[in-house]
Amino acid sequence: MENLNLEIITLITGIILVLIGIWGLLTQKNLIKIVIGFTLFNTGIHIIMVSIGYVKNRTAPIIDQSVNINDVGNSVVDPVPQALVLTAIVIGLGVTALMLTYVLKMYQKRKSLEINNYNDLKW
Amino acid sequence: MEFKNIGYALLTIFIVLNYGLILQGVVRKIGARVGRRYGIRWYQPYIDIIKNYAKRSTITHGVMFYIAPVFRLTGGIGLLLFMPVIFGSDIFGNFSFAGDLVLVLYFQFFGILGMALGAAESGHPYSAIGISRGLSQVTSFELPLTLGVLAVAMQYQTLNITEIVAAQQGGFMNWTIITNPFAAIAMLIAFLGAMGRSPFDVVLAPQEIPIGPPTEFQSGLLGVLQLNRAIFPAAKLILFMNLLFGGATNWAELILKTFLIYMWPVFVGTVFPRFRVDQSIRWFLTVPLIIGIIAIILI
Amino acid sequence: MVGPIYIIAIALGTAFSLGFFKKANSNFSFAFMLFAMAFMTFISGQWLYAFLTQQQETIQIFTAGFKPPFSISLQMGLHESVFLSLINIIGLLAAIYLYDQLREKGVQMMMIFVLLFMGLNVVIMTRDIFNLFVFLEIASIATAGLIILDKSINATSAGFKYIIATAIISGILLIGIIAIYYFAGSLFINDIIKLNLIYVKGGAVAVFLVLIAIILELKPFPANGWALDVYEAAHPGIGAVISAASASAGIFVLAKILPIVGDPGYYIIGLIGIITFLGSNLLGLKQDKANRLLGYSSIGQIGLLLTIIGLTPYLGDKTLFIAFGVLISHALAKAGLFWLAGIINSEQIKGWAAIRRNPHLLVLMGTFIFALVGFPPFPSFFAKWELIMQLANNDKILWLALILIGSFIEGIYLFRWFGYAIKGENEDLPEFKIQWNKIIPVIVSALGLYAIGYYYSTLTGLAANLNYIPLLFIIFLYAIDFLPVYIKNTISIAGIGYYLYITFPDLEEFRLIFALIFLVGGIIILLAGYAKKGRRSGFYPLVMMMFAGLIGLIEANTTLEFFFAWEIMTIGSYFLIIRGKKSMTHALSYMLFSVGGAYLILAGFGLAHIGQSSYSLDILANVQSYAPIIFTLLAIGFMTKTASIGLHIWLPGAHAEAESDVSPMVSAILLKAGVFGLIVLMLKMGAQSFGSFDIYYALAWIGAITAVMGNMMAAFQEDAKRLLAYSSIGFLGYALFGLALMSHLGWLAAVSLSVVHFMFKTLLFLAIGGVVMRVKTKEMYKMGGLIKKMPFTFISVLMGIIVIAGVPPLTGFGGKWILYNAVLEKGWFLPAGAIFFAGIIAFLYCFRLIHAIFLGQLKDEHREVKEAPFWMLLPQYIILAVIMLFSAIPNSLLKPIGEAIMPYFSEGALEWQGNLAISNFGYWNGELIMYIVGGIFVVVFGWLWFMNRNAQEVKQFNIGYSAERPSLPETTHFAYNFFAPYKKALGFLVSPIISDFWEAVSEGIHAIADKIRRIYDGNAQTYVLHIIAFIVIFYLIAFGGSYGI
Amino acid sequence: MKEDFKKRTVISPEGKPIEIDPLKDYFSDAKPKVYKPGNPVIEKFANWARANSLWVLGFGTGCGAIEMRPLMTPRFDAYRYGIQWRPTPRQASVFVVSGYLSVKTLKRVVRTYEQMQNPKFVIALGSCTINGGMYWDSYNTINRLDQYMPVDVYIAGCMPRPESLLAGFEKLKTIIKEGRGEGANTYAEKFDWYKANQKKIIKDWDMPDYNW
Repeated sequence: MENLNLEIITLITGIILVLIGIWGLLTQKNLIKIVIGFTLFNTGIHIIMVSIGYVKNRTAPIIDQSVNINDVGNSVVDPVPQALVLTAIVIGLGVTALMLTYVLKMYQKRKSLEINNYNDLKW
Repeated sequence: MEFKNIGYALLTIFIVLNYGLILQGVVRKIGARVGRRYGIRWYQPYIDIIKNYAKRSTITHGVMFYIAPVFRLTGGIGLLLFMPVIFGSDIFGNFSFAGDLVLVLYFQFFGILGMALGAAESGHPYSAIGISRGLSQVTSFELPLTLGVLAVAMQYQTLNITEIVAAQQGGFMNWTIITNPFAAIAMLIAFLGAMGRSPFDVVLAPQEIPIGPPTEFQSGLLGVLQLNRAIFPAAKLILFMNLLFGGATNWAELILKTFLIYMWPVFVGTVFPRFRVDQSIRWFLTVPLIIGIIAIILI
Repeated sequence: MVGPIYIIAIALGTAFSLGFFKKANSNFSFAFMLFAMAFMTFISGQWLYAFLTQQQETIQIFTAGFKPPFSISLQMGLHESVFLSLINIIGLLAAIYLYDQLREKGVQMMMIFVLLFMGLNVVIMTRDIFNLFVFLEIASIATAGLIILDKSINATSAGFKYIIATAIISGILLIGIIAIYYFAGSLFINDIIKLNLIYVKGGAVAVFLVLIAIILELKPFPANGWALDVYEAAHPGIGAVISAASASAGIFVLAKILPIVGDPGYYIIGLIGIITFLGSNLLGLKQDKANRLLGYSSIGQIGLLLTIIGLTPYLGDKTLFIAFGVLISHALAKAGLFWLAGIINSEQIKGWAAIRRNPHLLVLMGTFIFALVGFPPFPSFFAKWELIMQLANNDKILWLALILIGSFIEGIYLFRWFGYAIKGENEDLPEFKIQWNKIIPVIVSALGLYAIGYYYSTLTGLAANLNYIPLLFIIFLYAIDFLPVYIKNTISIAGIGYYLYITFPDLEEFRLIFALIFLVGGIIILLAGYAKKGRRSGFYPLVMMMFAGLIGLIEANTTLEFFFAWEIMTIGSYFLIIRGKKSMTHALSYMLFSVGGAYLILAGFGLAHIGQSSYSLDILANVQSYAPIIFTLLAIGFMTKTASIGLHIWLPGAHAEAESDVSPMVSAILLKAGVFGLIVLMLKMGAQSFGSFDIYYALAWIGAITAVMGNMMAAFQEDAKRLLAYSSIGFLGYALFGLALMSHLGWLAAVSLSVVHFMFKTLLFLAIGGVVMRVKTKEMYKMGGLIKKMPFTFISVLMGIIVIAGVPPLTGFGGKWILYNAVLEKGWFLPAGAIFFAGIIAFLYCFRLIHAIFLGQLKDEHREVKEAPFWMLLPQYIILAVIMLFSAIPNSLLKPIGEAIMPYFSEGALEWQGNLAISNFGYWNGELIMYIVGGIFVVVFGWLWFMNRNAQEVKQFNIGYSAERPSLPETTHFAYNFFAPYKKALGFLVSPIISDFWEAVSEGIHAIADKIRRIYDGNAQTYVLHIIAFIVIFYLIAFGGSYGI
Repeated sequence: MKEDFKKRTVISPEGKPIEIDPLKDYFSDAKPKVYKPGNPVIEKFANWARANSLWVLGFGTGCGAIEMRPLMTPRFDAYRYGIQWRPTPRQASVFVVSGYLSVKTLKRVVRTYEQMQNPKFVIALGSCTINGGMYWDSYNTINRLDQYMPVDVYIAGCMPRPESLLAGFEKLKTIIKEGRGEGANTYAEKFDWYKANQKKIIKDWDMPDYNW
């Protein structure tokens, strides 16, 4: 278990979350649960992003007292993924909100959350 | 071409017309004798023609009806005149310098088509039925005939009838019927159809569709058709004689040969009953066609 | 110049400030938004102009004052500016189009709309891969936002599927991007490219994920069910934006990241592209809903673009030309069609028949359809041409074939749809309103297609000498379409006459002969147009388009010009054919055979071009490889127009249902285009064989069988015009046979028969057209006895059939005689026997035609029928005069033709002594025969007249009828199933095996399409599964094969 | 009158109604003409030809028709006398009415006779055509054929044997050669009388007066 450092744990957690999310997306018939599946998938991706940017034994890329101002490059983790993940979270939030709006609209029209009730368009 | 050609042509027509009428009478006489009858007088066809011209009233159904016999007779005379009748004779070479074998083959249809048009204008359904049968039958024997003609033309490397006859001179071993038997057989079978005798005479079925296409023709119009019935078969006989039997160098040879050739359809016609049109089409497109193809392949 | 950054600034600013406007001020806010869109368009257009004309250099824009990779950088180059302009123009037009919706939904929708375009703009300009992701997301969120504004449940559920699918795809993209960053340490695309990541362990997977995600955004088959649902359910205005603008941006993104992937990517992209192109078009076949159909077509076109990108290594520097051509045609045409769909407002494609209420809309729709299928003068035509040429040059035969097959399938459903629009039943279809704001975008995109098409033709260099004068004339005729028919007819005749006058001195040999057939023939047939009354809306531009094509064929010196003209001719004739009654299906099959044939020709030209730099038609004379295949392809292509057996099923219906003066045009003139093509082909390529098998011998047999079958089918027709149509098939069989003989006499026969066929077919179609016009039926047995009512027409039909039958003394015999001699020379007796057999069968239908119509019993209803109008008779009698001239003086026809053939086949020519023609085998004096026959005829007639001048004229029921008499003309007229015995004996020969064959092929393809499209079961989860499966499969393909790391 | 011969209105292809009167529109209503014999010398020659080329149209109205057939057989062989059978009135010159004539048949006989071309001859065969024979008091037959058309030769007998027929034909030949076979002209001259007689018998007269 020595090799099991934080980097790997987060990465695996992220991948597991992604897989759970996809599983949810593919198997759940309830619209809300599908949306939840998506958010899990999204969160998993965010965790993967963070884990990729992580460098062992470094601190968060926030320049304060704990960081030597002359050695920023070697003492903090890569700031870019951190920045990216923030953006990604925001976008994910937007997408999730839009999905829920859709679910709401669909429910208003047909009073059902069952996805199989929305197969009118096909072929 | 000079004016004397016209005179020669008239002479040819006169001889062939008389020959055709007598041939008709004689053949009917023979037919009667085969049936153990005394039969008509040999000159009966002359009387019939005179009688028809002597009819006093005529009716016509329209312009095409009126000129149809003209087409028919023009077709017959033209066919005759476009062929060299007597080989080596300037006088009876007629207008054969205007065209070759192909012209003769296609000119046959001039009269057929004209006649069909006129007969159809009468509005008589029996005419139309007769034409339908006639045209159907013509198409079917034309195929073996064409193959035979192609084989013969290829054999002699020419379409010029005079040259074809010339190549057959010098004894009957040079005749096409000997030198190119398959082509000759195909053509002779087609000839049966062309002569329109039994078993291929359903076109004129006398009782069922009263004599077919010419059913409405009478009096002088019928007279013109009868003239053609004398000339046209004679012309066809001369054509086949020229192509297959070495032509004729004088009138006696011509009469002998054509008479004997005529015995072929007469014999077949006396022996065999009538085919329906679809039967004759199928028949022409099987046996004679195969013989024609063999003729072509053997060339 | 305004910096490109302002596009973003303006879009953002507009979107924010729109929030301040109140709903009541919707007009003002719309104007504000429109102004913003217009300004964005202006900026991009200005850059495009600069790049095109002022050698502007590509510029980089750095944000936040840092150089990349420390900041986001944008790039503005020629390609960016093209895409930006295209997208922004579509955006502007879409905004105008969506005026009502935008006002109704208020500022929110306007904001989303502007944001969508901002997203697309940035996606194109950005050089930062994460930024790319962000703006792709913005664009897809905005799209989903636009979709949800439509209240219908279908739109909502489709939008839900859309957002689920794009969310998954963007998740994949995100993983890919972060992985790339992990390996590359930079998000700046230029930096990433330098690293060649696919050769880094694990980097390849990262790149693959990005690539596949971008491809998935482009909706590849079959992981695209979600997109189809959106196309179907969303408002057409939004569908247009997705199909045209978003897809264009997607393609650009793909092109942008392609350098990261490097060479192995081409293979994957090409593979996905061709699968998408074929699959999507195949499924489109079974589609009967207009919007969804457009969806399939959009995806198909994107597939084609992917294929083109995938084929970049082979297309070289032509890639951009090809890709832009296809893309621009696709974007403008597809947007236009979506917009039209919004106007027509009909779910089913059958409902599009309503569009006919406004013919101008029909013209617009036609423009888009033809642009999509790749007809000239649209950019897609030149692009497709270049694509095929390059593929052939690189020996990519399979790709070439697949692309042509896909295009052909696309043609099937597009033209079927167009057919419904032109000819479907539109009795009880709802009316539709045309609002100015909805029609303007459509018109602008149509005009754009023409303008860019013209611009494109100048780019090819070769096309610079394409002849646009006839096309301008067509536009002129379209502009004066409101004038009455006689003015337009006069102008058209004058136009053709003038053109003949100016081109006449340059023409020689076959070009001259065929130019005379096409142009003089055109003038003669157009004379019949004076018989029509009213405006005859839309007729003249179409006629002139066909003639423009025919002229183009004559004048063509290069393969491109030839093909261009061929396609123009096809368009014109297609419209002429579809103008007829009940001609929807026939026009469709005509078009499909034409398009199929054209593709074969295109492939043939492409293969012929291998290893040669020139595009001149002379390349056919010295092809480097595949010669017999090229010959076969081109011959089959041309034979679709001459309707040889197997390819003939389009002809009878098309010719029979056409208008009375169109039938002669399409039959007597148009078919000769095929003959001309064959002549050009045979002259250039000469003898060809597969091993020891002589192709020409096969052609001779095809010709012979065509002749027999065509004539026999003609004999069994009840419909007069159908009979003539089949007779054309048969006659072109003779021509094909004659050409295949490859000798002086064979060609003399073929060309003279072509000329004669032109004459008598014009004669007969006009005459029968006149009869049909008077008696209002085409069934021959319903006519009869018309000789007394229409004697002049009768005479021309009589002469016509004597010529067909080849009976001396008329000119038809000449052809027969020459053919006999040619056959004897060549020695192909068996097919020759079939040819002559066919000639005799011609008697059957000839007689039937004249008997059933003019002879026999006149019907009750026709007792007061009048002679055909003067203007119908005039052209007939002009032709009759020429026929009599050619019959009496045969060498007036045969000598010039013989001289044209002389340079190519000098052996075995006829020797002329006056009018006596002498061949190696026989001789024939047409003039003399005429005199002799005439003389005998006159003498015999005189004799008859002398004997029977006082004949009693009787009426039609005065017939000897077994002591009874007829009671009704219809039961007395023997005309129905006239050759019953013949049918009984030989009818089995004409059982419709060939139509059954084509029908089975068509049914089979449709059944396959129907089975496959069941994978789109409408469930969002299935679609997600498709996406995941797609990724997995292509992962395996990419890494399992030789490109694995 | 048969429905088909009544006046009717049809619609032309242009949509105009047309009045059709079949009897006027479809049948010629010209009267028969008298054709006077021409130059006596030519006429004599022509009569010889007419006499020796008798084309017979047999109308088998009654049992007498059975006696016509043996004439074609080897035993009697009428062909040798220039007698031939012709199935259409257009081309025939001798009309043989063989047997009793019901009213219905008379109509057909008249029509057939009128369709033959001048000169034409009629042979009436059997007692029934002379006086009605065994049907003399039938409500539905006529008694004397020459009331309705000129008859050249009657051949008596019930039925006459083929030999009598041949004798009748010989008689007809003599008549023709003597120039007395002008029945067609008689018919034209006394057309009104014949028509009146015919119409007296044939109540349902639904054809033009002369059937060309």
